[in-house]
Amino acid sequence: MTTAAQRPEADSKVTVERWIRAYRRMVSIRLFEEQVNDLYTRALMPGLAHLYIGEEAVAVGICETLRPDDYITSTHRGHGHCLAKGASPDRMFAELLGKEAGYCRGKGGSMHIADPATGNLGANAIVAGSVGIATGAAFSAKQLRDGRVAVCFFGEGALGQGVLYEVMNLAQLWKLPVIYACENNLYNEYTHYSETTAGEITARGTAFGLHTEAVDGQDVRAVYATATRLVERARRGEGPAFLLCNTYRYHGHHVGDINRDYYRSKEEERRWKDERDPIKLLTDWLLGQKLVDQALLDRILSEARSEIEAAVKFAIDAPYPRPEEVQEDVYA
Amino acid sequence: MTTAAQRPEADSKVTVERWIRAYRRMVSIRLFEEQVNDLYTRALMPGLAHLYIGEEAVAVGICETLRPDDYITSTHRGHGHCLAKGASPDRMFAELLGKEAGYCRGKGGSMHIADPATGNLGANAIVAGSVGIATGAAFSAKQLRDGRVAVCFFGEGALGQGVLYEVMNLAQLWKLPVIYACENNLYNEYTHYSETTAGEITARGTAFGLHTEAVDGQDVRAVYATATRLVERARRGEGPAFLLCNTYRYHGHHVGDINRDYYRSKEEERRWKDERDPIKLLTDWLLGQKLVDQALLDRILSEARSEIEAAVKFAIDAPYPRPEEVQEDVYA
Amino acid sequence: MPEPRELTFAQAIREALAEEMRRDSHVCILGEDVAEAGTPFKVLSGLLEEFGTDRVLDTPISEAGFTGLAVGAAMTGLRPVVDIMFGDFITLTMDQMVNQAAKVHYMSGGKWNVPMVMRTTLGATRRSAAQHSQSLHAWFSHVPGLKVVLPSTPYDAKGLLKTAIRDQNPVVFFEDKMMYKLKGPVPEEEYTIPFGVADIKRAGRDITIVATSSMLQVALGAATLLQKEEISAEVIDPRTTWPLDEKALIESAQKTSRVIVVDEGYGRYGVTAEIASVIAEGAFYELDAPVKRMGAMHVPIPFSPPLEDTTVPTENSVFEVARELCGRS
Amino acid sequence: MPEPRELTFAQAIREALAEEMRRDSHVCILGEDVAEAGTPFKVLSGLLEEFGTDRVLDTPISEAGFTGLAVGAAMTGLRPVVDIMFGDFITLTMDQMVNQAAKVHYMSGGKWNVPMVMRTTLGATRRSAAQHSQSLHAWFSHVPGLKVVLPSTPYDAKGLLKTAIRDQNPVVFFEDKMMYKLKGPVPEEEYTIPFGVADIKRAGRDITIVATSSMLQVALGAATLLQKEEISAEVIDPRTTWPLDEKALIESAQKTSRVIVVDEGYGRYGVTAEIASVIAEGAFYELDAPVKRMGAMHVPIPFSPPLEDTTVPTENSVFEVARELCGRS
Ligand SMILES: Cc1ncc(C[n+]2csc(CCOP(=O)(O)OP(=O)(O)O)c2C)c(N)n1
Ligand SMILES: Cc1ncc(C[n+]2csc(CCOP(=O)(O)OP(=O)(O)O)c2C)c(N)n1
Ligand SMILES: [Mg+2]
Ligand SMILES: [Mg+2]
Repeated sequence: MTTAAQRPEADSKVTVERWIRAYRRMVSIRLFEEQVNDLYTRALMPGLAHLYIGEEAVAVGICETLRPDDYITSTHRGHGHCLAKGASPDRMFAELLGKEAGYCRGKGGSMHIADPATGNLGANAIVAGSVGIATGAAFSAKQLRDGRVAVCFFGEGALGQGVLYEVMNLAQLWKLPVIYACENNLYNEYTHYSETTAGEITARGTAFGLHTEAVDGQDVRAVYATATRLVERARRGEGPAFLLCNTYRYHGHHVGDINRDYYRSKEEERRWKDERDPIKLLTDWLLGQKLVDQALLDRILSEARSEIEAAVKFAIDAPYPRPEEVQEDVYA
Repeated sequence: MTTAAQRPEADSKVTVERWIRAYRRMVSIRLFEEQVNDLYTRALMPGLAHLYIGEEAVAVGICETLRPDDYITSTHRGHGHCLAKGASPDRMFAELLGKEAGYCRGKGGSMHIADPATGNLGANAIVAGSVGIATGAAFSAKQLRDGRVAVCFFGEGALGQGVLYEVMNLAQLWKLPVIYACENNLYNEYTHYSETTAGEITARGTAFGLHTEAVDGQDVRAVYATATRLVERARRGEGPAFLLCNTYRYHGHHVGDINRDYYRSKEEERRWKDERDPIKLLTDWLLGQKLVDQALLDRILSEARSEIEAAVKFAIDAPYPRPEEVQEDVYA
Repeated sequence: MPEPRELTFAQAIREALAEEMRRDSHVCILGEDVAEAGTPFKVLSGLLEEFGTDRVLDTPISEAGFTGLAVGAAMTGLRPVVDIMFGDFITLTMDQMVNQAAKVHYMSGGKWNVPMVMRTTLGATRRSAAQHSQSLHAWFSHVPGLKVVLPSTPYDAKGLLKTAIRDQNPVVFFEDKMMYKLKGPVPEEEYTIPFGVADIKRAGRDITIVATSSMLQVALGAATLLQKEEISAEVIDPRTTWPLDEKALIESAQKTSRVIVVDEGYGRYGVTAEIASVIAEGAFYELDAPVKRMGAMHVPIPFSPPLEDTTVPTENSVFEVARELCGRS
Repeated sequence: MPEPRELTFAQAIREALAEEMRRDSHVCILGEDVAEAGTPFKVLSGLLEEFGTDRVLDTPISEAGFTGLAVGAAMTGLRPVVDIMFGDFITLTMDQMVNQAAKVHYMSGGKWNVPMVMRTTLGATRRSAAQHSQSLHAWFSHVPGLKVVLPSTPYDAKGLLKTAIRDQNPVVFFEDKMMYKLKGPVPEEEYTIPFGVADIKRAGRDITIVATSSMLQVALGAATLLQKEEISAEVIDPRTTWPLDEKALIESAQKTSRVIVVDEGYGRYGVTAEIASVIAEGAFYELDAPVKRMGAMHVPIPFSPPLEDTTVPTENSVFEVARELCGRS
């Protein structure tokens, strides 16, 4: 696996500002998700939501290297991807509450946030449901020669869906600028991935000729460094890549998944939180390298907190769509 | 690639009778297919058919190592598989002509020959359509502990269908006794497989943890030797395997595909026929090793020819199903 | 006499599976998170403990793959019951179900059988948005070789599921995910319910409301409202869309002369169209008014509650249509 | 004046594609053997030569994959036309078409569009057996967000395909594979045909025959036979099942008071059910007889010619049903 340590040259290229920005992004995502959990427990949010807490370094590390007009597709666990690509928390919360001000005017909800302004082709509630869409966006980028790259985020559970292999084959045959970012957080819902996944995950990419790498998904600098190489490669027309990001979700499969003992131990959860937390790892590095002082990080944290709190308030106060809107947007 | 030469021990195990039987089978398949082509050109056969000529060593080499109660699934190019597993030519021809005496009482036709008596779960007109069925048969064999093995024949074009990867993953996770036999005859219809297949074909099997081998599909002894090892392995409960058989179809994609210059050269066809013909290769070896004399082979050939001719006559004279039968067999 | 035993819809499903798995060792369950988790809806809780990992198998997220595997397993001696978590995901299994399972028996001239069951869900209003709220049973009802079951009560669920598991053909069994907690009487004694037999859930004289699955409770509620206006509504549930009990539906229509068909699938080209056509033809000379159809609004199901709630028929909307049909205003 | 130009159905399709590809560089074609081979039906011959491999792309045998790719390409600036060789294979694309293409615009609150076309085939009697003979257009007609086109003549095929390519939504375009060689007048001049507008193919007074796609010629043939018996049949083709021109269908039914709906899809839970229901409701007070529905027999299509030929409506079977409906015997 690639770790930042192994590639100082990557670090040398990146500026302190980048890591401060990454810190801010990861903190915002975490605070956002904590609020989502809170909205659920306070019965203010309809339905369920899948929290990204613990996996922040993957979305942030990858999106940090993308252009605003690059494309991403996301999953049922998509809040982190959307925020990392530039979505604003207030309209995200509004969508989660089914409000008119939401990114999808309330029609999509937590699993369908989409936003052309930030190149977000949409979160998707079908496992592997967006792999075709991401590959198609890369196809457009190649046909239109606009230099864009598409990143397809998906969980390791999506490795069970055959369509993933169909599109990886197409992407490699046609040298499409698409990165398949596999977030292995160890579980498909309530089942450990080892019970559902034969062979080596990285071999799933190489089997179709894709340039394939694995990275520590808790180390935002490592993710960024690796993603940067793969994205630049794709932009140069050298073809798609498969990037395995090893990570972990701290919470349940969704906000309602409270008692998890039957499928994983508290001890396992504790270890990841204590030893592999992406925000903590970046903080320690930033302070250890004396690149920032605690005061700055505290200020960023409190700024983020007030932004998120304001966003929640905005969403709660926002109006629902007019009933007539139910018939709108079926056809363009 | 495995070739018989490399594994004398395999040859030592097999008897001359086996190779004579293999010769007879390959010759019967070829004569059968030549008759199919003839029935088409004489407008005696409804619809189209996909000829197996040139690929005989694959079906024969593999089925030679199977038990009568082992399972196979076949494809649109399935006549060779059905015959190799023990189907009788007369009822096959009857099916191709839509007659009541056919294996499917005329309801299936060329692409749907099925026969429980020989463990034939059915040919299939959907590319990769039978990969789930073959894997399920292996699942039953494991659950029922009856020691059976299932062989799933498919063309390299089926590598484009995601469901193949879904079931290979399941087969490896559950250690199912199934062999995925990929017949690479270089073309998906009218498109060369290199235009539709990224990466190495064998990597498609190893990526899912399957024991994977490649073999010269024109060398029936090599196919038999390799298949035997994989089948015994599966029968012992050691799991599935992926077997790539490199071969070539002499005729068009189907009987109506006459002018092929736009997708492959006459020179290419000639090379395979002259230098890599499976029947010729076995003949030369049998005679070269002085295991049989020409007279024996001639007798087998003429016996086979009269059997096939009688079978065609049987089918032509056989009656069509009664119109009322159209409503039968929809539900069991 | 003692109170009849009550079970929830989910318990009835589980009991049917457990009884059939005890009766026949060839019955096994395949699906995502069906084992330890007992499905996200907890419908299968306890089956793993009783029957073990050989007969209750967690699969990868490969709907096409494990459905196809089940087809082959059914052909070779097993009776697999596959679990497709949300009905929206049947989109991934259409080739296995329609080109394979439904046709194997016919294409083989009657030689091979496919005794498998696919259990899946339907129904909206769970705030799950467009990809987790569809009711797509019309598709399978359109396909010769398949049978389609739509239970509307715990009693029917248990009896019909046992019949499905014993059937020699592929059967698709749709469960309303909002109904799992609904309670109803389910006798201790063994029973099965034949396919193709509609059930009159409430007898009436003035109007027939044909209702399936999730819409049965809605229809019964509407019938109660109608009662207050002296309109006597008959509520009839076909229980299986294929085979379809045309005779019972037509007879009810002939008796009442007014009909509404309510089903949670999309209104257009859906189940209501077939049932309405059968009745309009069969009771042509007795009908006093056109057969009315009510289904899901022709839009992808929206997430926002105030929008989603307008997309499916309700007690009140059925009541209003019925009143009008009976000439009240 | 000069003879109007005649083209085959296949030539009309090819001309529509060529004209739109010249007009808009964003239109491209994706499918199996569409390039050098020009499809097994040779419908696309010549397009590769004119537009090159960047715009006419051979794909692997990955219906779900390249359909999904087309959805994403359509969202990001292209207008892909995907070719699904046989309509039976749409089973593999249902998730991409129904859960993705059909819902993207709605789920995104109107932000993303999916201007793509799926061209595929329908129709039996080609001796291709159960997996290459289905007419499954009812499934897509059931799904909000999709439009479904069923051309029945070369003229309609060209005009409707051009409209499909210019549409901002996913459109599924079904071609009768037995009709490719059918000739008909197609003007040289540019024209398009709007969706949702039925076409009266033959005016009549006594009975309305609603016919789609492959069944139009059958209906016209039956109308000719009926003429001999002094029965004047009106033949009307909705041309698109969604949007559906209910008004025109109902008006024709109100005029003739007798209706047969003929479509090659399976008769049960198919297109005929929706159309018959719309007419039975809309022309309830004018109909003198129940609306009759004729579709494919409810069996997987058999291979054997004498069996296969009994599974689809014919001139004679439509003629007989019409005669009876008109009280002749
Ligand atoms: C096709 C499909 N099958 C099943 C589901 C139900 N489901 C939702 S999330 C999930 C597990 C996904 O696991 P993974 O891909 O690893 O993502 P994670 O939740 O771990 O982020 C499942 C089975 C679905 N949404 N779509
Ligand atoms: C799902 C599906 N897509 C397309 C087709 C049409 N088709 C029939 S055979 C064939 C090519 C198959 O190539 P391969 O698998 O290599 O088998 P071969 O014909 O070479 O034996 C295609 C595309 C089909 N039958 N099924
Ligand atoms: Mg996971
Ligand atoms: Mg091939």
